[in-house]
This record gives sequence, C-alpha cells and structure tokens, in this order.
Amino acid sequence: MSTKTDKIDRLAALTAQRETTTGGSLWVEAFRRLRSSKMALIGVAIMALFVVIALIGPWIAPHNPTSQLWRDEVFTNRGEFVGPRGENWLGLDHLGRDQLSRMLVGARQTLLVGVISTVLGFVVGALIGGVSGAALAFGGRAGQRLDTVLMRFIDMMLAMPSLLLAVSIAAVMGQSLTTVMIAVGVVQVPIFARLLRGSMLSQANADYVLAARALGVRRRRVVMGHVLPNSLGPVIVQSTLALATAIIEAAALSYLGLGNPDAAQPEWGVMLAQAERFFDEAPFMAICPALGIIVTALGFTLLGESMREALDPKLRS
Amino acid sequence: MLRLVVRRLLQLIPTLFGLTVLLFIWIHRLPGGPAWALLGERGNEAARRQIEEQLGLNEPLLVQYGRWLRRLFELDLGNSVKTGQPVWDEFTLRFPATFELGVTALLFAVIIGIPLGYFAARRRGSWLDVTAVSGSLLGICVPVFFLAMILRSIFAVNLGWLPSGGRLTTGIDATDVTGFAVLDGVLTGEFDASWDAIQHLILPGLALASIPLAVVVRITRASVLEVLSEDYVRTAESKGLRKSVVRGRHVLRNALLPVVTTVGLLTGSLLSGAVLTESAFSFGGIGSFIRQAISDRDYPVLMGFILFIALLYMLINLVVDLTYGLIDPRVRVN
Amino acid sequence: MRIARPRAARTFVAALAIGLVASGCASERDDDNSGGDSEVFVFGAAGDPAAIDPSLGSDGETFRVTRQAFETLIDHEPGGTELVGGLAHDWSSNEEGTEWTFELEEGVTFHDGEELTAEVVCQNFDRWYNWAGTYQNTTLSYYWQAVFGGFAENESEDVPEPNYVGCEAPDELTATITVAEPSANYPGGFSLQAFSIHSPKAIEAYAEDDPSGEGENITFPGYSQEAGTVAGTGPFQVSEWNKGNGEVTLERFDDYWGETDAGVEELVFRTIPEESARRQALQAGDIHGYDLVAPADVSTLEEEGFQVPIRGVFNILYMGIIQERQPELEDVQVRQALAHALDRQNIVDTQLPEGGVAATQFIPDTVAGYSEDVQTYEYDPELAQELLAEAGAENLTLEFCYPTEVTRPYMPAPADIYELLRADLEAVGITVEPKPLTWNPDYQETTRSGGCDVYLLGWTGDFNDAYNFLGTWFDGYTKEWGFQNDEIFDLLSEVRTEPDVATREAMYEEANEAIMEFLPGVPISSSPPSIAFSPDVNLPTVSPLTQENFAEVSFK
Amino acid sequence: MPLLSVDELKVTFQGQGRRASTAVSGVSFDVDEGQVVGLVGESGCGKSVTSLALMGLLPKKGVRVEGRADYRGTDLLSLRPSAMRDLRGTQLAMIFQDPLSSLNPVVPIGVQVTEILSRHRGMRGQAARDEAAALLERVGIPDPTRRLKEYPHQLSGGMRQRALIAMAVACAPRLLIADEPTTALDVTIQAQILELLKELVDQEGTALLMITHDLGVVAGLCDDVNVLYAGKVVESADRRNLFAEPAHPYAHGLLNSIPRLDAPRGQPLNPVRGSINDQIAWADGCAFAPRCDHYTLECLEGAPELGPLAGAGAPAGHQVRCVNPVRERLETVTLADVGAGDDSPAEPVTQKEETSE
Repeated sequence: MSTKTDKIDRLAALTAQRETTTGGSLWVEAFRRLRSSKMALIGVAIMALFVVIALIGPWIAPHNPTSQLWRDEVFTNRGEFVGPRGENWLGLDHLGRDQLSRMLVGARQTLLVGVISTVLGFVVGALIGGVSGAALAFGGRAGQRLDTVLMRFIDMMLAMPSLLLAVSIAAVMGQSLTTVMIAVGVVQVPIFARLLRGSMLSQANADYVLAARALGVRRRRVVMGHVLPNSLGPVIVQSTLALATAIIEAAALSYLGLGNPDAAQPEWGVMLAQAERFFDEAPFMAICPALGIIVTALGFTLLGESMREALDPKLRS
Repeated sequence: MLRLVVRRLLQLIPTLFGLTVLLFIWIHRLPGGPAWALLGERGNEAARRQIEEQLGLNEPLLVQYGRWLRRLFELDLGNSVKTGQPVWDEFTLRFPATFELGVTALLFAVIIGIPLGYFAARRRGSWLDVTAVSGSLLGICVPVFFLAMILRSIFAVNLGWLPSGGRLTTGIDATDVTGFAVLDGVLTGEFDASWDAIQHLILPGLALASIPLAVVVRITRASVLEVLSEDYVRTAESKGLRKSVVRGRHVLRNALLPVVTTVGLLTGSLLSGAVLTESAFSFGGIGSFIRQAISDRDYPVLMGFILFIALLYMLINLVVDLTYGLIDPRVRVN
Repeated sequence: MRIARPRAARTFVAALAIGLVASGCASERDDDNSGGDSEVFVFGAAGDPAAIDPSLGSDGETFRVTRQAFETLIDHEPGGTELVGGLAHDWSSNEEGTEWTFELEEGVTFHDGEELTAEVVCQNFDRWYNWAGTYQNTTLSYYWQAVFGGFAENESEDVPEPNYVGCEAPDELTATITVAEPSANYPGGFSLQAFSIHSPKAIEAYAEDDPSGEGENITFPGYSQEAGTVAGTGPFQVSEWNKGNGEVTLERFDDYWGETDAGVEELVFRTIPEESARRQALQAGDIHGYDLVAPADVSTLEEEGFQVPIRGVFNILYMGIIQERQPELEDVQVRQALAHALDRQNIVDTQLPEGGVAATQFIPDTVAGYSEDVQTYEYDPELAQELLAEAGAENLTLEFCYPTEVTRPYMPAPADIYELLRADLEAVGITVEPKPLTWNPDYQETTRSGGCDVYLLGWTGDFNDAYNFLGTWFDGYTKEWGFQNDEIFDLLSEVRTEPDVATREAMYEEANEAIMEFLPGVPISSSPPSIAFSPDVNLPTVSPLTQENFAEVSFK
Repeated sequence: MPLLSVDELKVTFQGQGRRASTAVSGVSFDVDEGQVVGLVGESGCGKSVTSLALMGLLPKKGVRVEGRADYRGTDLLSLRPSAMRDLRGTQLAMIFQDPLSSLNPVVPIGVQVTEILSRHRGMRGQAARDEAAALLERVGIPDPTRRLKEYPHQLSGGMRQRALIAMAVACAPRLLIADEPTTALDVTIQAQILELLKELVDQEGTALLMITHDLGVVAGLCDDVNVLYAGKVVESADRRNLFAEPAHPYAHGLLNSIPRLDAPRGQPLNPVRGSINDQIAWADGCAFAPRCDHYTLECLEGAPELGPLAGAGAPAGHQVRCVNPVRERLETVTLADVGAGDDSPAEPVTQKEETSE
C-alpha cells in the first residue's frame, strides 16, 4: 500500500519537475527569442536611455535652454562660435544658448512629437484598416463595397509621396507643433491601415475563426474577441518603426521650415535644421542633434525589426 | 492575360478620378494664393485681385474643377502659374531627371541590399548580421538632407571626386534628345556626356538609396531566413548539390520573389525622398519642383504632377503584380 | 523581358561601378574645375529667371541675367548708386518734369546687328504702352505699371491710369518721352532693367507670339523662354536656356559698342536653390561665384582663399508695427518702448555681414534725403520698461510674425534675428507669441493684410530716390501699417510729384524726421548681401544695387 | 559488417534562448546491405531527427550531435561537410514526408531531377533530360517528357512523391532513408508508393531505412524493426517476433491499440494512455513509466539497459529496454489485422505479404 502511494508520489514529482520545452504562447515565445537577440538588446538600451533623458532632461539641464546667456560671445556673421568647454559641455548654439541643456530638454519634445504622431497614425490607420478588414471578411456584399471604397482611399494616400502630403498639410493648417504631429501622423495612416487589414484577413481565414463561426459565435464577437486581438501583432511592431520614421519626418519638416514654430523651444529636428547652415564653421552644433536623432531612430528601428522577426512564426529557429 | 491587364487598368480610373476630386479640394484649401508667390515684396492688393481674376480663382470651386476636368479631357493640364509654361512641358522637362535618379537609387539598393540581406540571413544572429542590418537601417535613420550635406562635403568638397550637384558639368557639350542625360550621351555617341551624367548621379543616388536599401536588406534577409527553413532546401541538400546550386537555384530564386513586389511599393518612398534629395543636389527633377509648387500655390502644376505620380505609382505596382505572376509559376495569371 | 532586364541592369551597374572607381582615381576633376578652363564663368543663382526679356521681369534673379545682355537709357555708376549715362550719354527734363529728353550714344549695335536710334527707343516704349491682354497682368508688367502707370487701353479696373503720354524722335539720336505728371520715379525709373532697350527686329518678332487669349493662364510669351529671339545691346548675348539643368548660357558679344569687351567668352548662370549647396559648389569648384552668402560662411570662405568683396548698403530691414491691431500699439510711447527695447547694434555685430549698420530711419544713409537729425532710440531696456509702465502696457502681448525658409538681401537669417529681438522684447516684460510663416505666400499675405502685431520685413532700393523706399510704405493708409497720419501721407504725395531733385531731398529729410518721430515701425539695419568668387577670377565692381556687370569678370 | 551501424547517436538542441532539449538520447541500430529496417515511434520520439542527423542535414547552429554512425567504415557524423555532400545523393539518399513542400515550387521538375544527375553523374543537356525522363518513367510517372517541364504544383501528390523518389534513386544509392514517405498521401496512393519503394530496393539491392509511425507500413515492408520512445530504442527485433511478441509495454500497447476486425461489437478500443509529453527524463528512470500500466519502483532506478529478451524461447536478436517486459504473447496478431490499422496501406501490400509466406 504505502509503496504504491510512494511510487505515485515519486512519479508525480518526476513528471512535474520536467517542464515542457514546447508550449508558451506566441508572445511568450517571441519574448524569449527577443531576449536573446543582440539587435533587440541594443535597441532597448538606446530606447530606454532616450526615454529616461526625455523624462528627467529638464531637471538635469545645467542652464536655461531658451535664454541666450552667452549671446555676446557668438558671432555667426564672423563664423565665431563657442565649442565645447567646461561651462558648456557641448558648446553654445548660434544664439549663445547652452547646447547641452537644449539637447536634454529637446529630447522630451522630440519624443512627444514621435509618440503623439505615431499614436495618431496608429489609431486612425487601425480604425480604417480594422473596419475595412472586418467588413471584407464578415460584411458580405455591402462589406466588400465598403472595403473597396476605404482601400481606394488608402491607395490614393499611398500614391501621394508622404513628404509632400506632410508639407501640404503643414501648409494648410499653418505652423504649429500640432500641425507637425498631425502631418507626420497622417503619413503613417495608410501603412497601419493596410497592415491591420492584411493581417486581419489572414486571421479571418484561420481555422479557429471558421470554427468559432461554425459554432455560431456572433460576428462582432468573432472580430472583437478573436480576429482583432490576434491581428494586432504586426501593427504593434510597425508602430515602433513608425516612431523612428516620425522623428525623422519631423526633422525633415523642420528642415523645410515647417517645424515647431517656437524655435526657442529646443527640439532636435529644429536644432539640426538650424545648425546645418553652420556645419563648416561649427560642426559640433549640427552633430549633437544629428546623432541624437540618428541614434534614437536607430534604437526604435532595431527594436521594431527584432520584434517583427521574433513575432514572425515562419522565422522561428 | 491581356483581359486581366485591361481590367486592372479600368479599375484605376475611379481611383484616379476620386483622387482628382480630393486633390483639387485639398490643394485649393492651401491658404493664400499664387499672387503673393508671384509678386513677393512688391505685391499689393490690386495686383492680387488682378491675378486671381486672370486665373479665375475668384469663381466657385466647383466651376473651377469643372473647367479643369473639361480641359483634362482635351488633354490640357493648363499652365504653371509660376513659369507660365504648359504643365505637360514642365513635366516632360523634369521627369527624366527624377527617373534617372530613382533608377540609380534602386540599383544601389538592390546591388548592395540583396547580398547584404542574404549574408545577414545566413549568419543570422552573428555580428555580421547585426552590423549589416543595423548598418542598413542606419540609412533610414539619417535625415536625408543631413546625409546629402555630409556626402557633398566629403566627396565633392574635400575629396573632389564627384560633382557637388546638378545633372551635367556646365559647358560639357551634350545634345538633348530624350532628356535622359545618360541615354542621350549613348545615343549621340557623346559618351563623355553620359559619363559625366553618371558621375552626377552617384551622390544623389546614394542619398536617395538610403531608404530603399534598408527595405531591400530587410525583406531579403527575412525571406532568405524563411526559405532556408523550407523543406525543398533540405531536399536540395539531401541531393548533395553544390553549395552554389543550392543557394542560387533553391534559396535565392525563391527568396527574391517578395523583394520584387517591394520594389514596386518603394516607388512611393523614392518619390518622396526625391523631394529632399533633388533640392539638396540641385538636381532639377519633379520632386523639388512640386515642393516649390506647393509654396507657390501653383495649382495646375500640383494637380498635374501629383496626378502623374499617382498614375505612375499605380502602374508600376500593376506591372509588378503581373511580373510576379510571370516569375512565380504558382501565381500564373489566367 | 525576364532576361533583358537584368542584362540591361548589369551593364548599367558595371558603368556605375567603373564610375565610382574611375572618379576615385580621376582626381583631375579638381584642376579642370579650378577655373582657367575654357573661359567659362559659372555663377550660382538662387533661382531660375522668370524670363529672358527684362521687360517682363520683377525679381533680382531675372535681372541679374538680363542685365548682362540688355542695357538701359540711364545706368548707375559702377559700385555706386549715382545715375550715369547708359545708352543715353545725356538726359534732361523740362521744369515740370513731364518731358524727358535723352541723347543717345552713337554706333550702338544690337545683338542682331540692328542700329540703336531714337526711333528704336520710341518703339520700345510704345510697345510697353500698347501692351494688351496677359501683358497687362502685374506678373508680366509690374515695373511698367509701377513707373508709367497703365496702358493705352486698360482692360481691368485694377490697372492704374497711364502716366505715359508718348515718345518722339526729333532726330536720329534724340528721344523725348512725355509723361502726364512729374514723378519721383523719374529719371531713376529709366535706369530699371525692365526698361532695357530691345532691338527693333526682336520687337517685331515679339509681336508674333502674343500669350494673350490663353484662357485662365498667365503665360510668359514663348520668345521670353528660350534663347534666339531676344536681342539687346549688352556685352553678352543669351545663347541658351537649358531649363532642365537650370542653366542660362550667355556668350560674349564681339561687336559690343562699349570700350571693353567681356572678360570671358561664356557666362553661365546655374540655379542652385540651396544655400549650403551653393557654398559647397563653390568650394568644390563647380561654380566660380554666388550671391547671398550666409554671413557665417564669409570668414570660412575667406580663410579658404575665396574672394568676398563687400558691397555698399542700399536696403533696409525693419520691424513693422500694425497699430490698429491693439490700442496699446497706437500709443506712441509703447512704440518708443519697443524701439528702446531692441538691441539693434547686437544684431548688426553678431548676425549681419561686415558693412552692416544699425538703421536710424527707413532709408539707408546712401540714399539722398537721409536725415542726420532724426529722433533716435538708443538700446535702453530700463527706459523701455518705464515707457511701458507710463503707457500702462506692462503686460503687453505681441504676435510676432517672421518668415521661414528664406533669406533676403537685407535679412540673412530671419529666424535668428527674430530670436534675438524676441529675447530683447521679453527682457522688458513683453510676452511674444511667435508666428512663423513660409515666405511664399503666407508671410507676404499675412503681413500685407495686417495679420500680425509686429513683423520683420525690408526693402532693397531699385534706384537712388528715397521715394522708392518711403513711397512704397507711407504715401497713404495701408493694412500693413494700419495707421492714419495725414501729415506724413500728404508730405509724401506732395513729394511724389515734385519735379526738382534738390527740393525733393529737403522734403525727404523732413519726411524722415516726421516718420521717426511718429515711429510707425522700428528700422533695424541696413546690411550688404555678401557675394563670393573663387580665388582665380578678377572681380567685377560690386554694386549696392546688386547690379554687378559680369563683363568685368575675367580669369587670372 | 553492416552497411550502416549507428552507435549511441545523441542529438541535443540548444535553440535561441531556449533550454537545451534532447531529441535523440543514444540511439543504436544497424542496417545491413539490402536490408529494410524500420524506425517506429509516435511523433516527437526523435525518429526524423535521427534520419536528418545521419544525412548531416541538421542545422549547424544550436545542435549538438554525438555518437557514431559508421557507413562502410566512415563515421558520417564526423565527416567534413564537403565530403558529406559527395556522399549524399550517391551513397545515401532521402525521401521526405511532404512531397509538395519538399519540391522547389519555382523550378521545373525536370531541372530538379537533372541537377542531381549533372552533379553526381556529370550528365549535361539532352543526355541528362533523357535520363531524367527515364527515371520518371521508372517511378511510374506517365508521359515523363511533358512532366519534366511542369512545376510541382501541377503534379498530384502521388506524382510528386514519385518524382522525389526518382531523384533519390537517380544515382543508385546504397542506403535510402525514407522519412514517413506516405503519411502525407491518401491511402490508395500510399500503397502504390510503398510498392514502388519495395520494387526499387529489391531491384537495386538498396538498403532502406524506413521511418514511420505506421505499423502497417512496417508490417508490409521491414525486415528488422526498432521501436523508438523518447529518443531511445526501446525494442529492437525482427518483424515477425515484434508483432508476435512485443516485449516492451510501449510496443505492446501500440500493437494492442490496433482495432481488430474480429473484435466483438462494442468492445472498447484500448489505446496507449497519455501522450509523449508526460514522460520523465531517462536519467530518472524509464521515460515510459508514467504511461506504463505495470511499472514498478525499479523502473525509476535510472534508465534500463537495452538487453536481449530473457527467458525461454526468446528469439535471438530480440532486444528490449525494460525492467519487466510483457511476457504474454499477443493472441495471434495476423498481418492482415495489422494491415487493417487505421491509416495503413490498403490490401495489396498485405496480401502480397500473406502470399509471400
């Protein structure tokens, strides 16, 4: 008797201690692969650094970024600039403001533009894409028509070069930070829309959906409960990449003179656009914001890329 | 096949039509009018009214659109407000530049991107992979205008290897036949001219290639990774075929299919990249011209050019779809 | 096709590859570009000309090109603003200043071989006077309308009444032009590029293609868009306009009537829109000179051995105030406070190119009529704060417009100048709301229609007459200033029709003093736009009116 | 000496970020010239991994292969990749499970056949094409010359598998490894394919390592059978003995689970309890213990050894890895019954078997 139970316990223990190597949801799997990817690590590191700076920047900034404290030391007309020095680690900008402080405070602005515009693009794009995807998959004839209309619209947006779109938006809405965000965000809309629609369609034909429908689950339930959540993966990945693009597009807009109107408020794009003129005389002035933008964008892109890869079931090693 | 092409072409029409409507409304929402753009400091109220009358901008939008459409059917896109020349002429004048630039950029992207992506995939996770991928991604992360300036100051100013901008060296005798500088040189036998044109293409080409390059690398890498895990590659290996055969015939051939489709989608980003690149290298193409037209409120040019671009974009993607059918036996069109 | 494509690609790739390599080795680019070669002088322009017929032009880029091929009856002294003989060695008017008589040079030949006679001069003026259709549009005939009013038959009520009456040719070389009423625009107006004298043959040719009747289009006539038809008397003749490459090519005119022929065989204006691109083109040796050098680059270029001659100043930058926007602004004390608050000298010292000066009034000191004893407003923040306090406008808020993506001859970097001014204003407790607008067209429109409290704008003179400055602003009510001041208005409308130059100058001084006392805006500075040339060229005389004559250029 | 003798083959996966997992933990078996050896087991027991390991087709990265696999005296596992390339296709060939995904979709069948000819037999152009056609003919593909130009998706499942086989036998290999060659096909086709395989190996005297979970196939084809469980051979015997007297509880269970035609109505099926997932590490004892009906404490005293089946009348060469093997003889499992197993070849094969006895 006792031996019997003993056996069972022993066995149970053994079976239990052996955890399953397979199993774990798609996301867990993805995360596991993400942890081990060099690219992802670099990306995360950069991103974290950037976010931290964006958050605490204003407090650790040594000087007031907007006041021209040393304006009588900088002579742009004679090409006399003040490079890095004890008092100003990154030197002064063309109006005698502390470059380091501007970088630190600028990070927040930059992040703000990136995030908000991406969110905008994400929401609107996902809305359009989701609706047309759902409509096409479950909406019957009417749905198909709706989808066609929406997609044609998206095609039009795609067919217009994004930068031109952004520029014209900026022109129509007049210059303001909001404009920049909207202009940059709108450009992302078609991408998100197409992506979500695509992955929804592929999900819609998945067996589990057919099963659910066969069981007579309501369409709304199917879409909301099954299709949508399962389709979001790639869209979420895209948003990391979009963030990078957003930051750069914003810079491009500033370069075209459509950036944040309050040029005194430091923002990396604007800073780069302004400093580019003085590249020969004072390279450091351009290089700081340029590096800021490039590294940050790279960080987001790397993370996005490795997430995309980690999530892609076909690429499991 | 032919029927399909026709059907696809017909499908474009409503899209384009819709585009014209939206575009027209949108463009005319741009504040201010061409008058100030034309007159600058020296403008005044009277002059503005006069110009707007002349251009018929004082009439209701619908009427204007109707007129525009009517003229479109007569294949007349109107004249540029700024240069006073027919929009069509302006387009044909500037399109070749952009085309050459775009093609160059694509070439760079493909020539550098595919091998890079391929090897990154084969050595997945290795430092080669990481550097190749992040290197190529770096491309998208550098603002084009900044990249352009760096390229100029390195290769044109400091090294003096390449021209700093423009399409042809001033004073070189190149006869204009088609407007495609490189081609003309070949046609007329003025090879030094094509040669010169090519030199002028390199820097802007590189600057413009930055984005497509990243995309190509990414796609190639991903799809090579995917193909490598396919059974038929294993089969090929099990046949003891030479590495070269396995990689060429079985891996690359399949892996490149998706790359083809993306090339089509790239045209969009190429054109919007051209906006910055062209003005950065004073490479008088349609990109910089449209950009200028927006700030000049040059309505006819905007309508005409953007319509052309849209059409171009759609056609290219159509062609890509069809060729895809040709190169992938599974998607034979019928 | 599946085969053809890659093969074509391959060849092209090969070409490119070789290109990279070869251009790598071939550093001979440098020497063949460092001038001396083939007598071609390339000048980097910021924009394409609108046309190669100066009569249709209104902007500097157009005139810079046409000035090399066309000449006017009266000209400006090299490097100065004084009027000197051009195609006419002498000119005079009756007391009323309504009849202007020009004594033409002898033996002047046009590019197409025609001879210059008084008849030809009249033909030119009659052509402009009889312009119809599209030509009557300001885009094509801005200067004619500005200087000589309307046309024989005005087709729109927006076109002013004609002031031009007629032109006779009493003899071969004497032309008399009659105008309805005298104007401060004469004789200065006759020096404008827009009134260059064209060859009679050309004029007939022009008549052939008339752009009017093109529906809703403003079209520049075909002849003005390609070389071949236009013919002037200048030292160069237009030989090609390659719009694709944005290049206008002029070649030396060997039968030039002047004593010296052009110094280079070929002169090319190449359009390079971007400032930094222009600079790098010069540094790379692709061009031999360009205009509107960014102040910051001047020293760099000089260090690298490039020549950066300094022009005289003939422009003014001011901060416009639109009084009717806020009651406070209508209070002169407040405006004075603004003037005292601005550290203009600092801008001149740190931002503007060498040769710039802080302005005391709305004309540069090089213009006749400049007054030494206008009321001046020193930089004095404390005083400014007091004034504001007295006026009870301590918490004044100003919407400050400034243009983006543009540099003007009088304003190298608007955004920077704005930043500095804004800092000054905020220093005296004024709240500033920035309102940047793209120069074309938003900024123009907004400022003209009174859309901002204060804004930056300026003016470059066409010819040496104060009216060309003051008149454009203060001869009556405009939205861009938004004030009524009959003293000033009357004074200026009076001076406009005063024939006698000496009297005019006196009146201008008076006007300037009145204006600066009333202080409708704050004059900030006059600064010369910098122009740069490569080390190996002999410079032309630089002109405050930016009217360089490239015939003087030659390679060392 | 055997053509191929696998000794303590051990394969461990060390995937990205995942903990190491042992797919094959010490498999040993022999294949003699011209012999047909079966490798049986449920999915996940490591049989496919074994075959890939032998062919050297496992990814280099993240995989550790230990042990020996002597093919005519050379150890395949320690062979240089290039040398392995030369062996593959000529000496060893393999047929895969899913014929569609195993053929390159964008390359015509013809090329996929000729490429192997040109690689190993130096044939070019027309000669190669003719040979290819002949091969297709041989594997029973009608109108081969036309087929050569076609793409995989244009062929039926059976055709594809035949094409794959054609490629495999193109250079008359000594050892042919077939990894579940019939599972992706429907029953009638399965039969034909097995038939074909059998013919080919008979004609050429090729040794065949048949990897399958389908006892029917084993019954129809194999001389020797190795039953795999959790990456170890748990029973190894000659076909008849195995079917007659499966000693290992697992093998016993498998055979027992096959529904019988002559079973009285309503008698419940008796499958093997649980799944491959509830097993314990061999180090701790018999991996099968958790699913075993009659295991004892000894089962948990480390991994049992693979030893000859003890006891009277135990046939030679019948080895089992079990502390207390099943001794009851399965009441006369006839091959016909086996043939009736759920997804097993249809009559012909088994009939043939019958008659051949």
